[in-house]
Amino acid sequence: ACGGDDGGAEPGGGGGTGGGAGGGTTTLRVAMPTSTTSFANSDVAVADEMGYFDEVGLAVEISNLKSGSSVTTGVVGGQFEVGGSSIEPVINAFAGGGEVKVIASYTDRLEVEMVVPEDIESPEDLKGKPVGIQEVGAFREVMTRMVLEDAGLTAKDVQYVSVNANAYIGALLQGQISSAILHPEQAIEATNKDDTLHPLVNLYEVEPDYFYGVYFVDAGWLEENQDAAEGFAEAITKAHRTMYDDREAVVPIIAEATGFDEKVIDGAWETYMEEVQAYPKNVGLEEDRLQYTVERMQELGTLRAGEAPDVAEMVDRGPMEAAVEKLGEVEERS
Amino acid sequence: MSGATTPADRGATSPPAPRRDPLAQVPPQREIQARRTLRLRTLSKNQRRAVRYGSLLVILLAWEIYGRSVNPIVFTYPTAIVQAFFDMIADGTLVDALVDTLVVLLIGSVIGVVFGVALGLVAGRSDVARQILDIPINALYALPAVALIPVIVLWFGFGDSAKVFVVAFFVFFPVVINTQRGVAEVDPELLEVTRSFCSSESRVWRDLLLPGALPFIFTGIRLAIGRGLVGVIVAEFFTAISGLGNLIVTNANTFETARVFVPIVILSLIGVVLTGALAAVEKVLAPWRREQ
Amino acid sequence: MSGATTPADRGATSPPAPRRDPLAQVPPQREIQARRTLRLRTLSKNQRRAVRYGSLLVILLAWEIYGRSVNPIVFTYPTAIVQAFFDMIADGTLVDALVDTLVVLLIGSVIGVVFGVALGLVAGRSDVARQILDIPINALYALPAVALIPVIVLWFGFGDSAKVFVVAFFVFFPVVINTQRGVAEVDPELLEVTRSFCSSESRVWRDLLLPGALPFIFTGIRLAIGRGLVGVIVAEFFTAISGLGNLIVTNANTFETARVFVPIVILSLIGVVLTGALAAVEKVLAPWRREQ
Amino acid sequence: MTYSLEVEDVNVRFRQNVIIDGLSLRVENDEFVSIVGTSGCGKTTLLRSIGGLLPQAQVGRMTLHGRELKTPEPRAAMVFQHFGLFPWKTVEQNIRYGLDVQGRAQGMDARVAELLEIMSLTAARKKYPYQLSGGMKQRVGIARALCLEPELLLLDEPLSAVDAITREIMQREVLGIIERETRTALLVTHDLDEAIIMSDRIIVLGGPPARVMLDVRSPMPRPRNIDSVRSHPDYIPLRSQLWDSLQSGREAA
Amino acid sequence: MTYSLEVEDVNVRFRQNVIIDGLSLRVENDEFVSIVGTSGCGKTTLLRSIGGLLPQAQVGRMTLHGRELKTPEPRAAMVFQHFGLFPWKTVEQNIRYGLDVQGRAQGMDARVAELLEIMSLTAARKKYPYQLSGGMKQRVGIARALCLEPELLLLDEPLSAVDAITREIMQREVLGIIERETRTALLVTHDLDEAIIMSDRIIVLGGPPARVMLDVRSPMPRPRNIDSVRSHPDYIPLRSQLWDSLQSGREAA
Ligand SMILES: Nc1ncnc2c1ncn2[C@@H]1O[C@H](COP(=O)(O)OP(=O)(O)OP(=O)(O)O)[C@@H](O)[C@H]1O
Ligand SMILES: Nc1ncnc2c1ncn2[C@@H]1O[C@H](COP(=O)(O)OP(=O)(O)OP(=O)(O)O)[C@@H](O)[C@H]1O
Ligand SMILES: [Mg+2]
Ligand SMILES: [Mg+2]
Repeated sequence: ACGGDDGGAEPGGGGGTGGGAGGGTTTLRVAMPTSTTSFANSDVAVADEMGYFDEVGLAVEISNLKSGSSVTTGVVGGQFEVGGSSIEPVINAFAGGGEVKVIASYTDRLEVEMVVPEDIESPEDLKGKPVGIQEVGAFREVMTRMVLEDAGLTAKDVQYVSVNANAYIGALLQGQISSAILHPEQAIEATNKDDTLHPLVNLYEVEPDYFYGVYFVDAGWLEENQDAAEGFAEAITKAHRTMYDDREAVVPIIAEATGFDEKVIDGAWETYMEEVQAYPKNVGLEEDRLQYTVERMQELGTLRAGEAPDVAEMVDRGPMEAAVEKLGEVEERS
Repeated sequence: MSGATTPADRGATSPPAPRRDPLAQVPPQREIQARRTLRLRTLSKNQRRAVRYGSLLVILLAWEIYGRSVNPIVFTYPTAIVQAFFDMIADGTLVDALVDTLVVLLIGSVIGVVFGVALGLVAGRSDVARQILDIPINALYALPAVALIPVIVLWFGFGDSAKVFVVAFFVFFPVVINTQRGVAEVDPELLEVTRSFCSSESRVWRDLLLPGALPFIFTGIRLAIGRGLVGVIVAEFFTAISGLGNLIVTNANTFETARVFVPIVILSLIGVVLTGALAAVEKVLAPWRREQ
Repeated sequence: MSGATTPADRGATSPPAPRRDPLAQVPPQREIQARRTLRLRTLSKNQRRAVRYGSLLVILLAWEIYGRSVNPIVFTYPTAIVQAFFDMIADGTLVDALVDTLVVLLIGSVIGVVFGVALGLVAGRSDVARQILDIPINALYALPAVALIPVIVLWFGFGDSAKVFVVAFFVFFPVVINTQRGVAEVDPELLEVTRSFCSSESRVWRDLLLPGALPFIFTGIRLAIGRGLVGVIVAEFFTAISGLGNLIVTNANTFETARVFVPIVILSLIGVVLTGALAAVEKVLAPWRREQ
Repeated sequence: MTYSLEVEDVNVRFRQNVIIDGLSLRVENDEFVSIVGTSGCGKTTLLRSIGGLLPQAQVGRMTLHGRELKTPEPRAAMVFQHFGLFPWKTVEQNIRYGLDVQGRAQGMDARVAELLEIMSLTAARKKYPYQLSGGMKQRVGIARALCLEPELLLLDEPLSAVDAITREIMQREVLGIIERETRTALLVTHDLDEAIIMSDRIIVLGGPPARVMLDVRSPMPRPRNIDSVRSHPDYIPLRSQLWDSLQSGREAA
Repeated sequence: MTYSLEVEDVNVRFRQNVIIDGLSLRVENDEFVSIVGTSGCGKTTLLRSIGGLLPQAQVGRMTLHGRELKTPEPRAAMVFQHFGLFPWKTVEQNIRYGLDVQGRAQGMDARVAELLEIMSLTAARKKYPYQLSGGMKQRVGIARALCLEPELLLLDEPLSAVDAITREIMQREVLGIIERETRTALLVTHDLDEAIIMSDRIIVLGGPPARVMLDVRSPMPRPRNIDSVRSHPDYIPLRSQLWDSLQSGREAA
């Protein structure tokens, strides 16, 4: 049931208060994939803070979960209406029979960097070294593998070490691990704490077409709640645009949500919004990039064995298209 | 062998024995001091306290010295934690989180202990129940929490009821296993007494099994306290992140190690205090114990 | 009151009592069957087995039915697990992982149990040791693993020694706490006997404390088994990823739930088997227990 | 002839050890029977079998006042050789235990107080067993059984740990209570004088396996006391008869 | 006059209860002293104080053969009223316990075997306590103490649970061993005849708090046995003297 070409929500579009859900507010339970909000998924916080959800007649309840896998399980199990996650678990769940629909995206471009101590000067130096990841098959490990692969190495050439967020920098400093994948704000904070650390690889340069964060819902739910989905897409898109346009307004909101210092966030803003331009401004969800990501996962061995999911089937661009139509298209990212 | 006549010494009192008045005949000071008093390697109350808190102080001091020598991103030390503690009180994050966590902890622990004691008593007493419960209990107990979280979440969602369940689940096992053993170890001679007096099953429990198993049950609950405290953090990590667990990850994320340790130290303190309280409760519940 | 003469009935045997030969005088079949045999709600060995495995079967069946009704991403069911088990045997991943895990588990558990029993005995026996150890033990026991991992890693790196330490750390607490209590619960009358016979401290331990605390110690070890199994997975998650823990996370990330449950079920089975083995060991070690 | 207690063909074995091998016993109405016998010959085992406490015991048929006695019943009460006090109950609570579990505690305060007095335990009423001397524990056990006014009393060396005077007082009191209320009693004792004073019939057991070496009726009329008994002409011959069969029971083992 | 055991000014209180209040005791060389007294008057407490087992006890001065006795010493061995057997040791292991802990087990096999025989425990050698009758347990406790050839034996109702015959045999055997080896013994018993047969001196205690009601020397020469004692002209007066002071001790409590 693709193609949200409907006229349903269209007529009243002008007013801005689309109110997809008629008169009352609909509550959406939204699950986010990192135990603490990071810049990368702060768009929900921005939308909430700026009142964009109210405008479309939605109330959101945000739960931070441990990982994208938990979010996926939660959405499939019906505990959440909307989940945000890096794309891998969503694809895997879809391939494994989970009836999920991707309806929107957040940082759809990679913005992370690999941070290493002084003695590592190139990815080749990582050979035989302990490498910090979170879980095998999870986002950070996949990123690490991409870097290794670029340097002609495989996972077998290094030693994987599972590190908690709070141990990353400590372990780096103690020489217990020789690399960590960090978000820009984390990298800034880390180099603040210890200036011998330096970014080795910017993943957004290595893998410009790899797809990162998506919002997804249960297929059955979507069918019955088109309006809410469109409202959500609309609020999120507005938030993305605000994040580009109003640095002064969003930096404090994001700093508050992530717990980082405003200065750090301000620095990270440049990476996110200017260098990488991580958030989509319009519909996004480009099919070729999604297709590329699935293929890349296949190569990296992070895709569920023997599956080749149909990306078109997994994505429903309807809500986003409706939202962008309502808000008007803006100039695409460079 | 001595003859039949006794010399008039005050040792072997002759009949009828004159009652010696201990007050009239005070022994010399020197002698009183030399009195044989048994030394049973027992400490006086004050000595006990001195050892207890003295050693604690030494540990804290060692921690302070070592902690200061380590990079603050990796580890921290007591004074920094105290400092962070007051900061966190001031900014209000701590109290809210603590209340969240304690509510979950309390409800979950009570449920876990109640079920643990009840099932433990049943399994210790009834052969059928033991056969049924034995394998499932051992199997579930050996499961890592990560295995269960998806199922728990499926049944209870990601909210507080899931957290309560996780805590209860953690607390349940040491209690049920210890209680069961306690019942099995009850004095068989007393069990025979209850049978001989035609005691109803419920009275057997009240008169014998419960008080007899008390040392085991309380040890189980003591173990459960620590498990519950760990369990509540696990629950807060694996379901919707909240409470002290939230403070731990948030601060860890920004590398504020001292702030990470504030909730952790609080958990430890709760553990120490609850264990002490438990010992006091047991003392009240078991007035029949020989005081050493 | 009855007279002095006894009627010639076979009840009140008159002196000298002729020894009744039980073989010469077999009671009629009917009578033998009607003999009073006490029913103590005990099951025969076969009944016991039937209940044990019957109930297990019911549970498995319920799991199968329920599991099939749930989305396979969230949960799974026994036959799928068996299927996945054979797949994983075939592709070789399981055996390697199992060996990794078991080695760590074994070494860590032995270390944890040895330290736990030793310190438990000392703390149960010596007032000074108890005062010193009490707070640190309770405090450490209430710490969530997440708090300790950075420090452990600092000291032991990410290799196998860190894993062994984590397992030992998990195993240690139930053993030390139970052992301590076991020693404290030793019969004070017997303690007096050892003192009266001028027993050396080491003989007190051997003759009284160790065998007397045995039920508590074994319950502690039983609890430790489950903790060790959970601990090894925690260790494999949080340090260098390996063994069964690796299988769990890898497969969990691709939502191959049946494959996730293979190592989990194996852990459970190890728990069940080890607990059974422990009971057998205790039976051998304690031949003085009244067999019911 | 009516029997109060009939026990037929008791068999007990612990694993391969035969302790009682086809022993039968009939006690007439209102009879007080003492059992003496070598230490370890199976007296306690016999009492526990009758009390329905031994899963190992096989008893052909057992009736008390004509009604079958299958399991432990309130009709029979036992005084244990090992006292069997609950460490967590005070003296008074231990004594009331039987009344409590049988739901008969109501209105029994006077009786409990009376027994406390008889057993010289009133002052120790609120003490826990660990605070009692051996003899005090034993007296609590007696009071607990007497409290119940059972039809059959099974007493396993109930007075072994009390001094001579207390013993004599207890003997008199217990006998008085039994005569008034219980009527049928089986007493295991090691004190031949006690057996002679207390009982209408004395059974000497040898073994193990337990066997009846002697079964005699006391020729002395009730009420008996130590002086009247000792001066009775039959005292010396009876005592040496008992002694001799004890001796032969010991040798036969 | 030389004393074997001198105990001066024993004081024991359990919390607010005074159990022994300034009691002194001297035992001459090679003397066998029996203590009788009302149940609960403090006999066990006195023995435990002398044995150095009561943290509550305060003893002014205590010497054994002139050397001070401060804590439990191998020179003194105790037979406990509650038997005090280790449930996880067999009969033989329990008997050897004292030897083992004092490192004197070597070459004592013959003595252990002999004591097993004397105590009629040879057949039960490999049994655990739960498989023993009350009397058997008690005999294990006696053998354990006798094994050690101590200079002082403290016996707390050691024969209360054995039958008359066994008791007599034990009395003879124990007395024989004590005369040959130990020479000094304190026996708590409830059996006046046993006190008269076994001892050179008998102390009657009343209480609590424990006080000496009577302290008499036995007019009968060793060796004594039940028959020679009973037919001795002083038997009846001695016995009634003991009885009377027991009585007054009871009333004084
Ligand atoms: N659970 C048991 N297992 C094996 N043997 C046992 C068990 N209980 C008792 N016996 C044996 O049964 C025999 C009789 O024991 P019982 O306690 O009936 O003796 P008793 O006549 O009461 O002796 P006492 O006068 O010393 O109390 C003893 O030889 C004892 O060893
Ligand atoms: N731990 C204790 N706490 C309080 N009171 C105690 C304690 N132990 C003994 N008593 C009291 O001390 C008194 C003497 O006890 P003890 O055991 O010495 O008596 P006994 O003379 O040996 O009596 P028996 O002949 O009955 O064995 C008793 O009244 C008893 O209640
Ligand atoms: Mg007996
Ligand atoms: Mg005593």
